[in-house]
Amino acid sequence: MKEKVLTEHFGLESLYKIDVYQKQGGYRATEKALKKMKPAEILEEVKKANLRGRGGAGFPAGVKWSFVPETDKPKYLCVNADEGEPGTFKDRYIMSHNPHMLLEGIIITSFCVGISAAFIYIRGEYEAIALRLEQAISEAYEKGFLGKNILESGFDLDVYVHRGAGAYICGEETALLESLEGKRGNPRLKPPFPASVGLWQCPTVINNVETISNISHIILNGAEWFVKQGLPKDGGTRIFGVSGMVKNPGIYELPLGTSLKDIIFKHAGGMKEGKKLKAVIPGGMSAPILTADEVDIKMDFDSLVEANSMLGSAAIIVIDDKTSILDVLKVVAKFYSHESCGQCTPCRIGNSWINKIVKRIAEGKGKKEDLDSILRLASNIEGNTLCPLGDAAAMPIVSITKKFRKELESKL
Amino acid sequence: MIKALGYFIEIIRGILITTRHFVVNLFFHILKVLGIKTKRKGAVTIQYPEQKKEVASRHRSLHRLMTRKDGKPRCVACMLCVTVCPSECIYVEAAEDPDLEIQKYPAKFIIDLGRCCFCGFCVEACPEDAIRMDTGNVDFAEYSQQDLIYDLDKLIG
Amino acid sequence: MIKIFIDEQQVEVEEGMTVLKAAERAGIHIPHLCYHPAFPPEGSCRMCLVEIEGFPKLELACSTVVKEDMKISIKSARVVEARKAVLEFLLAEHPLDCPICDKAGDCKLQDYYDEYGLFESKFSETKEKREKKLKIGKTLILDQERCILCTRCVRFLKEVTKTQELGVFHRGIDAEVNIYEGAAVLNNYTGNLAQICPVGAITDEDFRFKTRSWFLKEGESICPLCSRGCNILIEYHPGFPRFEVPRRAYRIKARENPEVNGFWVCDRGKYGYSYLEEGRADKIILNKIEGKDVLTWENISEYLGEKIKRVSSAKKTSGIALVLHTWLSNEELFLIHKIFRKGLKVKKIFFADLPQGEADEYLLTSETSPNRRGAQEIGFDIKAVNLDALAKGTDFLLAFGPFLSGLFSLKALKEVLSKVKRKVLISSYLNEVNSLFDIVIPAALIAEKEGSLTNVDGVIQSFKPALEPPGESLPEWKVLADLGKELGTDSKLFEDLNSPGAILGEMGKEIPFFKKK
Amino acid sequence: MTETLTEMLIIFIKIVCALVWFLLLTLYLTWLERKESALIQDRLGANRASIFGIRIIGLFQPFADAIKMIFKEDFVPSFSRKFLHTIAPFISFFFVAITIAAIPFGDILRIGNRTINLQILDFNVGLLFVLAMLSLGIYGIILSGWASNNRYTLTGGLRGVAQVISYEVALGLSLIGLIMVYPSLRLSSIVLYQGELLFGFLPKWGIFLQPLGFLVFMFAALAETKRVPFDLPEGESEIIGFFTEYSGLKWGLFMMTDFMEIIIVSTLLTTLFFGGWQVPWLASDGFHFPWGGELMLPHLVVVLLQVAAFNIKVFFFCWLQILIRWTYPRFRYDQVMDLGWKLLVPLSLVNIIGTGIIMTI
Repeated sequence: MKEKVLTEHFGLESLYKIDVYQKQGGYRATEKALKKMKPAEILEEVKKANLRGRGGAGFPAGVKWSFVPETDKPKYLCVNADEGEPGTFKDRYIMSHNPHMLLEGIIITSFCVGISAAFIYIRGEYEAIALRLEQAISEAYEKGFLGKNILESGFDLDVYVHRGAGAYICGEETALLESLEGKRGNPRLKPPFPASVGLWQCPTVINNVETISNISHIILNGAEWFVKQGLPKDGGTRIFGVSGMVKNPGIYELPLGTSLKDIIFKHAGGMKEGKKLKAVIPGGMSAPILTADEVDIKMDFDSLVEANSMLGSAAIIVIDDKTSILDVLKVVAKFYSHESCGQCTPCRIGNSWINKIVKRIAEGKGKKEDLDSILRLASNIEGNTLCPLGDAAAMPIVSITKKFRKELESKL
Repeated sequence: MIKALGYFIEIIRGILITTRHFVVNLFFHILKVLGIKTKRKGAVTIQYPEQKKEVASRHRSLHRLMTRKDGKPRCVACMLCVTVCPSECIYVEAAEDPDLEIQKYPAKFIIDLGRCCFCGFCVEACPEDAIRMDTGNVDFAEYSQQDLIYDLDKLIG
Repeated sequence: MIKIFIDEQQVEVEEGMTVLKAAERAGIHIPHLCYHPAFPPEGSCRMCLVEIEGFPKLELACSTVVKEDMKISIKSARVVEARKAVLEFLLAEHPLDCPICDKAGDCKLQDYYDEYGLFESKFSETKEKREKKLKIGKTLILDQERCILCTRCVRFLKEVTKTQELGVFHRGIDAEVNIYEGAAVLNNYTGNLAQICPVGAITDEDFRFKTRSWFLKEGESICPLCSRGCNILIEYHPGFPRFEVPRRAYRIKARENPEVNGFWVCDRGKYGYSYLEEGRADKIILNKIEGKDVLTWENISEYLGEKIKRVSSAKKTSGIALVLHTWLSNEELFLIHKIFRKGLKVKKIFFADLPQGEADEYLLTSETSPNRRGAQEIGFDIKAVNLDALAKGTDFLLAFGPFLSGLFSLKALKEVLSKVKRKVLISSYLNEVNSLFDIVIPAALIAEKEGSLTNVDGVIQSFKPALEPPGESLPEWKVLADLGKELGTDSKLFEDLNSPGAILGEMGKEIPFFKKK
Repeated sequence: MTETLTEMLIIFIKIVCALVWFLLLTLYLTWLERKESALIQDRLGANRASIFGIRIIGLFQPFADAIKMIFKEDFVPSFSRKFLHTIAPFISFFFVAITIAAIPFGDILRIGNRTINLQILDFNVGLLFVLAMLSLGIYGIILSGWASNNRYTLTGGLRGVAQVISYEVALGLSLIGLIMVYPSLRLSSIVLYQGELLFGFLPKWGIFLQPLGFLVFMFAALAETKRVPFDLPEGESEIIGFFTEYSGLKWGLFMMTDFMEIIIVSTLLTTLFFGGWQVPWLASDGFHFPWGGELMLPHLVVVLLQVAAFNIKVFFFCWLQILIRWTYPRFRYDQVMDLGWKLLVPLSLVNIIGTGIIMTI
């Protein structure tokens, strides 16, 4: 029986208060982990659970943790709550409804990897949520789940909330670290990966809010249960954020592998009155677009990759037939041009160039060769940039241009 | 022997050709002296200073420096002409222009026409189309070498 | 040592090297703009992308570390395509300023376009407008339009001078290098910024619009303006013979030497090159001379030898006095020591140098002459000039250098020197003291001669002439070597001392400090 | 006494007249050369020299040239033999100029009872004298080439001497036949012989009696003048010649010598092969046409006609030589030598033998 894992108690009032949370069985996982398990066992459990990163890249969390080397240096955990991807709003739900679930995950992760300080890098716009998190943290300190010698286990942990300043690029893990260090949020060169050289040159684990939030459930219910909730290779459920021209936009926690068609038409109540489905962006704005014919697809990492798209942050953006695809392209191009950090050449100039072309087309001054130039430029950006932002920008632009070429050509 | 005879015939033919030219031209010259106008002219010579031939549009004549709309030289003193000049006859000294769009202008631009071989490389090399050799002016002989050294004023004027 | 393959060519390199360095070691240039050997890789320009077998994406040559049997291709179609793409991006927003850009000629962007680009611009949008002429320091001018954001300058100021006057502002296409509000790039190493900028974004007012870089010839030399002995390149114009424009040094560049100055040179060395041309003496000046009418470099040693012999035989060596300076090379000081100190036992040897200057914590030292350490190691007792002691009982004075005039007033010098019978000056400059001497012999500067210098840390650095000495000037060691032969102090030894290299070899035999390591 | 004085005066006047004629003709040959070449090449030729703005088809050009030449720097190369260098053009000039003395301009002018020979010096070895003087001109070439202290001028001079000496042989031999026909070396006699008629109507001119001799003589004489196509000694445009190191007036003398040689050759051709001053069928009292009929003329008219005939013939040959010069390209050196030794000398020998045979018959 598949059920809701993360959003199970979201309906409860004041879930964000530690008392309410504890009444629902909160912090039992922490106790179990800290008292009964060794860090190696936790790692083993997480690995077995096949928990893949929920931020977009889908890298297995357990494997990531195991990369952290044994050193004398302090280790850090950064929770990536810089939810900048357009269309994505799942993390804010988790953090605002159930911050303690996240904290529990942080505690267990830190215990597992041997971390003494954790940072929640939250995007600047989430001011209220940041306050709520801070409140939750202080509650946890009061209850002894944070601070020195947690639950008599001799394990110390401090958690800090760090608010970003509104740059999309700071959602990229190394740029997030730079930002956290107080520098300009430019991505770093990889390798070395943050797991070995991260925050202040120390080993650092960086995970998405949703990923970390899953940890307590894995510990509590075991890896096998967790795997059952999803697919064998890809454990657990996913929170799909549906937005756009559907009747009921919102978040839907569903098992991986649910059909996109079902999500839109069953769970989200179908299209709004008088609108027809035209296209779907299945995983946040950086995911390549799917046309209406392609929506009959399973929403998991591999199926979407097969369809030349990606699951990303599982944010589904539904576009109706009244929306001009040029507007979509305009928004996408403008967004990435605006959010490029400006560090590496292809992304900085390529995105701005594409944006300039798209803007020109929107102004009605398009030229015959413009679409080809867009494709050429995007393919020159893709794979040649320092961080994934370049790819993230190129992929949707290429897919939109290719799949809706006829419509775009009519605007030239 | 036959070969030698052939030569001999050719020798005679040669002298007949020159004689024909001589006689025919003399005839037309005499007609002209007598004031009789004929279609045919006795000579192809152009009486230069009085009678000038139009130079071809591609002809490389005296240099000139082009100007912008406001009269400033178009030249930005990039010195490519200095670099390319095979006879080393151009000298340019740059200076700072207060206009940020221009920035650099030639404080000195000297062409030593006494050395110039009129190859036109400077025109080819110029990225700003600032120097041209299309004035059509070909008679700028001077009595002293010094007068053949043209400076900015002379080249613009 | 491990072996890697670069374009199927097998190369042996050290472990831990980056692909770019390994290729450079093998003589293969991988284009790069933001990478500079002095800094850790930045990876932002994306020019150095190479294809490595087993990697799905193109990898950065500047940061990827070589592994055993790595197969790298630098010229594959994919790599060239990526390089072209990057160039196209860079040039799309780069102004077509080359005709007025001082960097033209040694601009990397130009070079790479020439090598990989040569495409027609497909950029039909409007370029970004930015600050074209922003004065950011004493002599530095920033052109933001030309900037390709390699951030070498920012990193230089962060990592070398640690002053951090420049930063990157804004993001995306609006990103630009700029100074912080109200600040300016003011430190002692600003001159390096213009040199490390791979394009013409940072230019130097000192060089701005003076000439074009391709006219310049460069010569390797050592900076003599302090005792650090920074390795430099002197870039000079040989002159336009048709227009009576003489030779002129236009700029100094730092030359890499990890032992001494790394990649850098201080502003004093960078901008203080006027000593190469200003007020140079280029003819032998004869103010008072008996007997011979013509004195040339050929017979100068003969003349000096004759005078010295006469004095030393009549009055012993107390009649001879020397004034030296520490712009002389090791070899010259050694020859002087050998001839006068050891051979003739001259005791009146003084040193006239410029007073000490300001030092900083990095390269610049307080000594204003390059070879004080060398003089010490050779065995000179470095005494400042004492005019009374200098003149007392002196019949023959041999002085080197122009620095006497800076130390004493002309009046005092005239008074004292009038007591000395014969005075000879070997100096590179036209100077007011020249009139006080019987003969003034023009000498070559360090940039114009061969020899070696010992820097403040005891590093012995040899140098070769970078420029032609002006007029009749010649290096001092020639005269001294001839003089040694003339005087016959140690004639056997002096027979073979016909080059600075030979002299240095002899020094190594006599003084352990100068032994080749 | 007065008789001798008058004789001397007459000779003096003759010398002056001959020289003036000679020099003027030389001057205007330069003009003719330029104009004729211009006409051949469809050009106009020199037409700029003017006096007070009047320029009669460039007739003042020779004077302009002369003035220019006089005022040009007289350059003597250092290390050259200055004396020989200076004297060389004068030698050349002198030996050519002196030949005019032997040329008969006309028959006899009778004024009152005094008869004046229209010839400066009528001596019995006139032909030999002319040949001798022309041969001596070689010294000018070799001296100038050698005295210039320049290896190119020296080789030029040597080429010149070799060429002139080679053709001297053919020149001399070609005239043997003529001397056999007109048994005299006195030029005036030769001309007088040519006044006779052959077969009753054809003037007994050398060209008719000695056609082969004429051809050989003409080619040899052309070679003697050292002009194109035989201009190897000098070769203005390509090879450097013997008077390269000369300038100004001295160079001018060489130039004049050149033109004077043309005239001398023309006068010789006229005198030896074209009847000299003879006008066909004109005797001293008037025309006696072979078909019967006579035209009596006064003495003065006859003399004028004769002098005019001589001049016309000379002009024609001058014109012809210039025409040849502007028609043919230069020979190669070996071709020059081949032509001289292998063609002209044998031909002249053949001519002598042939003449001998015919005469014996």
